[in-house]
Amino acid sequence: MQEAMIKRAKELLADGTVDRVMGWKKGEFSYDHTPAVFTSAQELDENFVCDDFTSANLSKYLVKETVRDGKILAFLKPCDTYSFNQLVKEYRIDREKVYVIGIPGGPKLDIEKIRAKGITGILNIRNENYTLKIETIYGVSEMPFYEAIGVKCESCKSKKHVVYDELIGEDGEVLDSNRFDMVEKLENMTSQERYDFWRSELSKCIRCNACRTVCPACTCEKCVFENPDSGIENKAAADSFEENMFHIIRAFHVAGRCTDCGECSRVCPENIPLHLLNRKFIKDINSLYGTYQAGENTTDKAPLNEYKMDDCEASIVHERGAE
Amino acid sequence: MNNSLKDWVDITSGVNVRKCMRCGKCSATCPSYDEMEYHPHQFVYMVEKGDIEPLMKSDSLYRCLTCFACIERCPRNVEPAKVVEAVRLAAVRKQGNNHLIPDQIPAMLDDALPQQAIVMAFRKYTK
Amino acid sequence: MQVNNNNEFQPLIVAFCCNWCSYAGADLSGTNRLNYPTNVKIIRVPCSCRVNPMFILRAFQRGADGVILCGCHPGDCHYTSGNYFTRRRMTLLFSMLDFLGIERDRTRVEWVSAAEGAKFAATMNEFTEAVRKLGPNRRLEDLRCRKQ
Amino acid sequence: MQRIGVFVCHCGTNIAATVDVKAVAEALGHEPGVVISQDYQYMCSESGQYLIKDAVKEHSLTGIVVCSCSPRMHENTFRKAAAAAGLNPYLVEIANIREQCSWIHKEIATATEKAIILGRAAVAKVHLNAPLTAGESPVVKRALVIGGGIAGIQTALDIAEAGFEVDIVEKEPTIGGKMAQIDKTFPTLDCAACILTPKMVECAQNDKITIHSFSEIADVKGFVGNFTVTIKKKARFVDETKCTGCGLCTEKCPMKKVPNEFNMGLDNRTAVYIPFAQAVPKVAAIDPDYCLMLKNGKCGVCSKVCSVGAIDYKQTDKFVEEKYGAIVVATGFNPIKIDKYEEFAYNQSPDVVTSLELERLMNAAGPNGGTLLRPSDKKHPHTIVFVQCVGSRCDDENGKPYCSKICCMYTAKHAMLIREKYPDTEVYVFYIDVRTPGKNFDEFYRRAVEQYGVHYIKGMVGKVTPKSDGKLDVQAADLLANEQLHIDADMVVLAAAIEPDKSARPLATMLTTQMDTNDFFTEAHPKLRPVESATAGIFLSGACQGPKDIPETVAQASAAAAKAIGLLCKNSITCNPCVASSDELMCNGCSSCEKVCPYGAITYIDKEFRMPDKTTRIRRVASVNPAVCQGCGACTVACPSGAMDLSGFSNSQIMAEVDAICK
Amino acid sequence: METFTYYPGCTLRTKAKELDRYARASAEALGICLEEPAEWQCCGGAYTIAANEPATKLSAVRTLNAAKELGRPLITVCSACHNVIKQTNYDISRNEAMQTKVNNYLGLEVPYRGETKIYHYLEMLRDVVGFDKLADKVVNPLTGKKIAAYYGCLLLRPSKAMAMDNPENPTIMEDFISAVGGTPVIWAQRNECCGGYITMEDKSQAAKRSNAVMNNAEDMGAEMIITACPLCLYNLEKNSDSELPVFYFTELLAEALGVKEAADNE
Repeated sequence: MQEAMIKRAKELLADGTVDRVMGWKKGEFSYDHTPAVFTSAQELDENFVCDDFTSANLSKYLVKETVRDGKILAFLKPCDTYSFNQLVKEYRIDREKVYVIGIPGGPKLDIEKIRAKGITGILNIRNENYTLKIETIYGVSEMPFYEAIGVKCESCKSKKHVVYDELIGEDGEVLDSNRFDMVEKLENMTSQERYDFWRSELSKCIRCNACRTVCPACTCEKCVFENPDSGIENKAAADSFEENMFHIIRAFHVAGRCTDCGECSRVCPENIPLHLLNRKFIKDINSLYGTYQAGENTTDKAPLNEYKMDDCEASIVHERGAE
Repeated sequence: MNNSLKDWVDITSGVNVRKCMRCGKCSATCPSYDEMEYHPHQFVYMVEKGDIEPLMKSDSLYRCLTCFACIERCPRNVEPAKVVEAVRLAAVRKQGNNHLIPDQIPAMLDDALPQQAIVMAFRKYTK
Repeated sequence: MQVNNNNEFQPLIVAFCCNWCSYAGADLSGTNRLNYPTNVKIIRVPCSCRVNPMFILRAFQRGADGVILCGCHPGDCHYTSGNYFTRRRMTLLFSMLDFLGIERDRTRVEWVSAAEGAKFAATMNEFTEAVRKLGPNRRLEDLRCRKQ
Repeated sequence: MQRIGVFVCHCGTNIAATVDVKAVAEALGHEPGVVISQDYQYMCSESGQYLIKDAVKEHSLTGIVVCSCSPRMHENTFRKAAAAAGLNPYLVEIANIREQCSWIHKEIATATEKAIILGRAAVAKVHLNAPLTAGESPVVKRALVIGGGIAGIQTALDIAEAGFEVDIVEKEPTIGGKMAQIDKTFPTLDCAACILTPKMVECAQNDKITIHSFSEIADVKGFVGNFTVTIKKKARFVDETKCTGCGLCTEKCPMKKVPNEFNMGLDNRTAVYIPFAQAVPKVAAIDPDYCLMLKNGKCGVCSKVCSVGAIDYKQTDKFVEEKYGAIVVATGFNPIKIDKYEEFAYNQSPDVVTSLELERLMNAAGPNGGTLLRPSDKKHPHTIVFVQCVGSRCDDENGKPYCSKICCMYTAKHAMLIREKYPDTEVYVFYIDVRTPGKNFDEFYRRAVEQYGVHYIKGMVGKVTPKSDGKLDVQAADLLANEQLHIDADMVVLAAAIEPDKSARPLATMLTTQMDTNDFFTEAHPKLRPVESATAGIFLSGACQGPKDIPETVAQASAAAAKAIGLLCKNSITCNPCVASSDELMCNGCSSCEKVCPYGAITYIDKEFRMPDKTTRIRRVASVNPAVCQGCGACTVACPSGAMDLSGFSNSQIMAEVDAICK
Repeated sequence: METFTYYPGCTLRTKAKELDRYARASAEALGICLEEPAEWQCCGGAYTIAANEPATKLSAVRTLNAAKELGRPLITVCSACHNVIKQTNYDISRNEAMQTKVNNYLGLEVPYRGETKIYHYLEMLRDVVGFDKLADKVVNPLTGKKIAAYYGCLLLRPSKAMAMDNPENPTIMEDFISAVGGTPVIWAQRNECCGGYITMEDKSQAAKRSNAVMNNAEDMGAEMIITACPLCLYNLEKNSDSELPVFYFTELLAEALGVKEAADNE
């Protein structure tokens, strides 16, 4: 796969279709690849990587890239194409300036899952027939591939590319995922239990802003939390602000726009399941206003930007299941 | 007014009789009108009022041809034939209230009578 | 939050009212001398759709015990469609607050027309009572803002 | 540094009896920025206002808080007072301590406490008030009327009367609309043509009025006071400027078998035609679907006989662009197609007709020269059955959910006219309800029953069976007699529901106006602004807004004209300054705000920005047209970045109020 | 050659053998393969409207599911069978509660959710064969015959479920008549009930209805009537005073296609 991608990227650079390539570059270790822009065949050969650890969603980076002149090649996994479409729909990405190659999706691995097994000092990780051979400074450990896949891949919603100029590998289908199971579980708790759950999760927040930085829906020119006129300016961690404001407002701001790519939870250093907030909105929107998948296309009106005369009243929240 | 019976008829028929605007098109269109003591629009109105017992006792129940003309032509989607059928079901399901008993059948037959008539009659007139 | 002489809990209720229907409805309950508790403090907005979820969270953070949003009845919006957006936004926001374990009865949307002075007063009486029963808002309050 | 004055009103005892006004003034005097805090018996009185004006000058106030009655009562009074003293009127805030405090509370202590909190919130808000200036936008002194029926004609005449230029765009070759097809009008039974045709002629002769007949709206841009409209002038293959309307071409045209739409297809016209004798403009048009020359290139008779050389087979659609300050929509209605109601045998017998067809059959200018004959055999009908509510008040997709409003009256009219002219003809009317609200309307209907002996039967027709002897067996219910009837009729007349013209929906999209699910235009407010659309500068006239009879239509047409004149009279429009605006530096260009704006006030522009590194970058940003924005604030919440804010009710102002109340 | 699952129903095997025989013979001549399932049950005869009772729907669902398992559309000729089966399918595909109940009763491995497409034989002629193609295959056109198509109540109503033709102004049988060379008579009573259900109980009411229908056809100049329903045929022949002949539409079809005699001798 990686070879095919590099080969194609070189061709497109050579024939002038694109002048840059958005992909992932090798990190210091075999599990810390980062998104990067390549401009030459040489760079591609040296550093381009696509493997079980290239889970980062590249769509957001195209917001900045398409401001520049020229055309860029981007390799997008199925889940990334939804983010891409959503950004095109919001005029954040100039579609004309991107050549999209759809590549097969995950499941991708999460290094934290491996570390959670008590495996430390990791040097290299190989996937041999879905068994991970993990070389560490203490020797070689093993674990099953599927126990190390990232949270976002555990409940993959789609293997289908909703936008592309060409595909490497085959296109898949929209999947019947179990992504709302945890939301439902929480819904079935008592109010106090839910409060305790979220208090214990959100109180871990250190306001590193990684969730916001990585989120493809958070591309604002200036974030409301950094705007003194917004009335909620707040740049650093401060007491209960995170629990009460930051994450709720962030979730509300991306409601109806979040494609459920799961990057927020992937990057959270405290492992807060932030994606559950987004999924709660998605689940409510689906059940109250009809199924809606952000980024599925560039035309559908966002559920919060439209209405029906016979929408349910807000009191439905109060009527729904007594405790 | 018999509320539980009204509820039963409402649920079984699946009809919202309150949608009726009293235009009488069901009765205007009904091919059995002259054979009926209570006419289609009266069925709808009396069920709306909960005045169902007189309907259950009436021979009108067995005069409806279930031809669906009233359903097709009702401008309010009220579906009177479904109301008639629900009341008829309520009536024949009472103990000993079968409108047709097997012993009666032989006398009604002739050589050409299609099977479907007998099957239908049983479906419609018995428990 | 306030505590009066007989130590009964006095919740602080913030009511956002749209200028055209609900604020006028509140005026009408005044004109008709229909009482409701002093706990209710009204903020005037042009339309219920002007109310940003941030305002509601801010009120809770600063110590409000209940927030109610009043607008024109669906179909009667002065701006034709504002309250329809309000309805979706608030449904989702309230559902989220519920999901986070905030008591459902602290939030409410009510449609009150300019003619419904009695409804406005009744709604405020009811809502204040409901919030009083819940006791002080502790779950969304910012500790730094708590009054001594 | 802010210098705020607080003025607490006693309102006689209205406030002072329950609220300790002195304590309120005292407490608010200690709020930050407050330099003077006073109480007075009646702030709204002249002396009260002087108090404020004097204080503004004496203390160089930068903001005013008046603790008094509802702002809905006296906000304007105090704003004017401030303005008179040289302070921007939008630097005034009201704390409502009467309706929302003294009048509803009994205990002085708690009421006073609440009044102080409300005052404090107002002070907190006024700190952030910015001086606002109502913007102005110029008005093009010309109106467009879309639709040339009686609604459009009346509106255009009224606007022209007031001295403004007005254009009528009509999609048919002549103006006149449905009323031109009608014989007599209820409830006076006067001749429709006698009322309408002089108005049509007046339109043609009035030099303020331009008629674009056989034309459609292709595009609308702009906003109140300044619309740019593209009009498509469809090819009529006759030069309008040359044609004299002599009609020779129509006499000589060999293609004589074209269904005549003006007579509802009850007779034929020629391929080159003038819709009817009194058509305005009286100019021929060629029907390209039938013209032998246009279809096969063989014929050319009309061109040969035309002495002025007006025939032009090469004519094509033309587009003209015009500017207007106001637009009036008058697109009218049509009867629905009744294919779904074939139990009435409309397609099985020519003697089953719609009411509009009957109108032509009875019209002196109609196919039978005014003698009522049944279409099948041209014999005099002796029994006529009218069926009401065909397709109206329906709950299914076959019909319309609303009452078409005009059918009860025109059916009574038809019944009465027939009984008057042909006393030997029996007339039956099957009705569900007879709805005759209107001046002299019920009296009219009663006259049909009492004086003319029309048989009104409460019930509906279920089935019409045409028979070989030419009769129609009408099977119906008489609900009051509790019987099913069979009437041997010669004719059946169906009162088909009416619906908005098909051109209305695409037009609404172009105008960014709202429509209901039935495609009727939605008025801005049913009581307060019944002839305006929610989009500024777009007015509604006639049946495009809902079913209407002629008197109502004309009344609404004049009302719409008055509103349009009110707009055109101004050289410029003062805009509500409490409007949204977007901080371009923060705007993402995502279009969320544009999608929730009910007025189409937001557009997107590509703007060049200088970046910190001295490069320039072109970004898509929202731009609010303050002349169109009404200030609801829907966009401010839809905006994810918080770039959109509302003057007078800004995020920080509301947040300051929240904070003050929760302090 | 397209293959359909063919559901004859009880009457076609007893009192209405002609309807069945000519249908099959004509289908063969038209290159349509009708395959009867090994086992089938009575359709139920009349559609029980009760919105919340699954038991009466079971037999029809069994038939529908059998067709689904064979992976073919289902074809019916008898108006009554067609009506019951189509209404049941309409219900089952829209009413989720009913669907669950029925599937629970039947205990199917794969639940039935209304997947089977149902054709009336006439719809097959119109939508699969095509009336123009049918006309091409006619060898004995019924030229000059004025034929009245009788739809009765079951074929078109309720139109939401039947979705066959305009319930008040149908054309499918008229087009069929034109295709086999005849002249269709348009008459208003063609979609009014013949009194079928009441025929066992009250001959006089049935007679009243049948006469109304027959008289209208006669009055409008029909020389014969065609129908798709055995009960209509019985009623119109037996309970009316009219001498107007009534035929199954399949008989005319077989005759026009020149396969009638062969079918009779089978």
